[in-house]
Amino acid sequence: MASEETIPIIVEFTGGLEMLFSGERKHRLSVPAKDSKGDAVTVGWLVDYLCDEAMKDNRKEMFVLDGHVRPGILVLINDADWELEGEASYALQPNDNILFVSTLHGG
Amino acid sequence: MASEETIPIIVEFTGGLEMLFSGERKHRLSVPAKDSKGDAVTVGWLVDYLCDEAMKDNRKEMFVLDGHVRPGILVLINDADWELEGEASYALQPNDNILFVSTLHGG
Amino acid sequence: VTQGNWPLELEEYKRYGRQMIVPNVGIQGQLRLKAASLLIVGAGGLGCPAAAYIAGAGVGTIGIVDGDIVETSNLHRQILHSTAKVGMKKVESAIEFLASLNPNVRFIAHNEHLSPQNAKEIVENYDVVLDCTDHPTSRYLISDICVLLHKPLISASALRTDGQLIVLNSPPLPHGDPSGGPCYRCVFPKPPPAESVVSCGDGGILGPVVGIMGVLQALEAIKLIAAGKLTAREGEKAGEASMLLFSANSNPPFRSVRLRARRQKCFACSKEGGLTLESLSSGSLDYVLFCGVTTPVKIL
Amino acid sequence: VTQGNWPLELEEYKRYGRQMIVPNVGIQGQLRLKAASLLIVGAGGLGCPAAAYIAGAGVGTIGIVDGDIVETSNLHRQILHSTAKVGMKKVESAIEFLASLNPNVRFIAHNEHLSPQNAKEIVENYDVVLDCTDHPTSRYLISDICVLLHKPLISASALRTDGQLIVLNSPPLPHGDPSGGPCYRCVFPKPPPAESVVSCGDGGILGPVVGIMGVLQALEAIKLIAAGKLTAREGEKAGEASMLLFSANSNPPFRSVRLRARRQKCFACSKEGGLTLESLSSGSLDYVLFCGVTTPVKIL
Ligand SMILES: [Zn+2]
Ligand SMILES: [Zn+2]
Repeated sequence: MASEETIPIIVEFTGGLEMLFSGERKHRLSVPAKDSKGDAVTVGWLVDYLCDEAMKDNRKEMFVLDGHVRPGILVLINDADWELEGEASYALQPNDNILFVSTLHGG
Repeated sequence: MASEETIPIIVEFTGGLEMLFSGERKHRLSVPAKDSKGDAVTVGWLVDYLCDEAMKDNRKEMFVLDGHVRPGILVLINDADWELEGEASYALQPNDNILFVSTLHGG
Repeated sequence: VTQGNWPLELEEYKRYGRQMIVPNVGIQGQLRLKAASLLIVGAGGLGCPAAAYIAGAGVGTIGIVDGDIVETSNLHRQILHSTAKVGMKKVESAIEFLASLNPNVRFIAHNEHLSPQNAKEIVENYDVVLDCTDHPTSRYLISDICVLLHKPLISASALRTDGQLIVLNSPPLPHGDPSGGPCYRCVFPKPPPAESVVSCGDGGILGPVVGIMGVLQALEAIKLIAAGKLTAREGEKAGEASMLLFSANSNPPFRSVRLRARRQKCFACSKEGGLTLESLSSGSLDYVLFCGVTTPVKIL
Repeated sequence: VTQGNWPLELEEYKRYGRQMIVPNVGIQGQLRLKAASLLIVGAGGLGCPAAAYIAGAGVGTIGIVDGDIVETSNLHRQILHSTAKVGMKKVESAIEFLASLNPNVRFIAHNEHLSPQNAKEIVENYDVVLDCTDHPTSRYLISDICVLLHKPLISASALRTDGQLIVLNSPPLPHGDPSGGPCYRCVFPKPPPAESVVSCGDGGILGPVVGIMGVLQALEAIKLIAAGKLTAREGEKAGEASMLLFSANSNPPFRSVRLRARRQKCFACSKEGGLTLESLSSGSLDYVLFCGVTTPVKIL
């Protein structure tokens, strides 16, 4: 029963990352409340899920490199740097907004 | 009992209107849930309250003119023009954000 | 010399290449920019940066309306006018700069203030209008003539450390059509009392604050033109209208708010409103008295 | 000729009057602007509008670093360079424009790219730095030298229809002091892989998008200087660091996000980091290899 509970969240991409996700900046997702081990689902889980399930582009390494979000991508949980919120271990809450920003360098 | 219930709201002023309210742009207020007649408190009630109680400046006519918010001031309820929300008759809800914007004309 | 079957000249591919490779522009967007004509009312703190980026982007025809001359007190924010141009007409000064930036553009000088008498004659030649003026009187006049002539209007303003931006009358459908975008009178049906109106001359202004608002006007104009939205498409309805608020000392500094749609009894854009080209140009609408101004109106 | 006991000359009161009457500027803010020196690294799409408004506001000394020459493909967004200046050094072209806008300012030309070898010598003469460059290599180098020399840094970037702005190392406290503002390496400890780095030349850019970001840099610089925040006050702690994100096609277009404070093990600004003036200028930190770039680095 509990494993079928889902959490509604919003995932956004900007700075060019949206091009890896069908060109869409804003995605409304329903994610399971618990992972396969019965633990609360985290942002780390979400990153894997996005890479494996949501990303249609082949260039996975533009999003995840060596098992981590690639350098140059900022992850924001409800508009705060995820390092302020426990990074990958942050447990997703209903209606959380997770924003992935690719750093720009042009000028 | 019920008359002592309060609602927390945020009132903001911009475009120069903050100068009428002690120079503060953002005010966190607790307003009574019901007015003296026992009706739900509205934005119209709030405008009178701000004019009578919160405004230290003498120039009341810069905020309220002929019983209405003066022309050139836009009232926004949770970032939407109050005309979309029922104008002065809108009943305040907990954590509402009411923004008063004075139209600028400079260029 | 055009390059055989190429729709642009070689110099234009070089000049506009960096914006043509942006998704949503492309060759079609660039050709639309080249074919478009745009009117900037006011060559001051908003008009200067707006004009620079619009000319840079290659809008084909740019008209500028202003009756003022360059003053030293303008220079901190009106960055197209150099110190040597103090005393020169603002329109001439601006066009001198702009033509040296992009000689491909056709510039039209209107060395006078916009008035009920000349508004139709000036505005009817353009596809889209930027309100870069400094007073509610001109803001109501510009909105009215844009409604009457079916022109989208990009309006910005600034004072001290604050700025505001709205795209009005977009799509520019005829009066009475609720699918058109709201006009200035839909949002502000009554003019503010004269004593509440503060100009940049009196209230002060930080240069970059009005600069940001002017560049944002240029961006909205380029987006509108490149997307082919100068006229309404078959069956098109206005999206949600919004106003962008900027406060340099607030955190966050920018805020977008939702505006209402066309007002059913709007004086300008509804069926029952009563605004006509005749009433406007005959002077029967006294824009100066209407806003309660007694001193001469100055478009800064 | 100074006017008796007046701290500014008559021409300066005229020129800056509109910004001096803005609350938070005043005569004290104007004198601080006049006394300040500011370095702009990169005279391109960000540097052009930033420089125009900073010169307009009367910052006393402005240095500009760039080794490039003006090209036709720059002109749609690098609005200080006119068509006749194609082929000229960007720094010379920019200063020619800026000096004609405001002859009161002292301009210093650095006709070369910033490098580990010249960074200390150039940057140490200024109070505050604007990163208006086009590549992560220069962004890490500029941040490092600003940390080492205790200079606040205002960093912006843009690509296609997006822009980003951060104020870094503010207050500019010595390395190891957690009350100082975070540096670029605190926010981005590891450089992005080379294949993820796209320049405006390759990815394209809308002129007003990079223009808005450059004007925002000017605004942050003017606010910082006028408020007397070039150096830390006794006991001052960094406020919450934030990044402003801009997306021309999003609604709302602007978004502010909260960044972390100084990173306890930051290579540049922590006690244990290991960055020194010697390691930087000796070339032992290979900024080019570090970012995985094999082709020559170009500051656009
Ligand atoms: Zn209307
Ligand atoms: Zn650091």
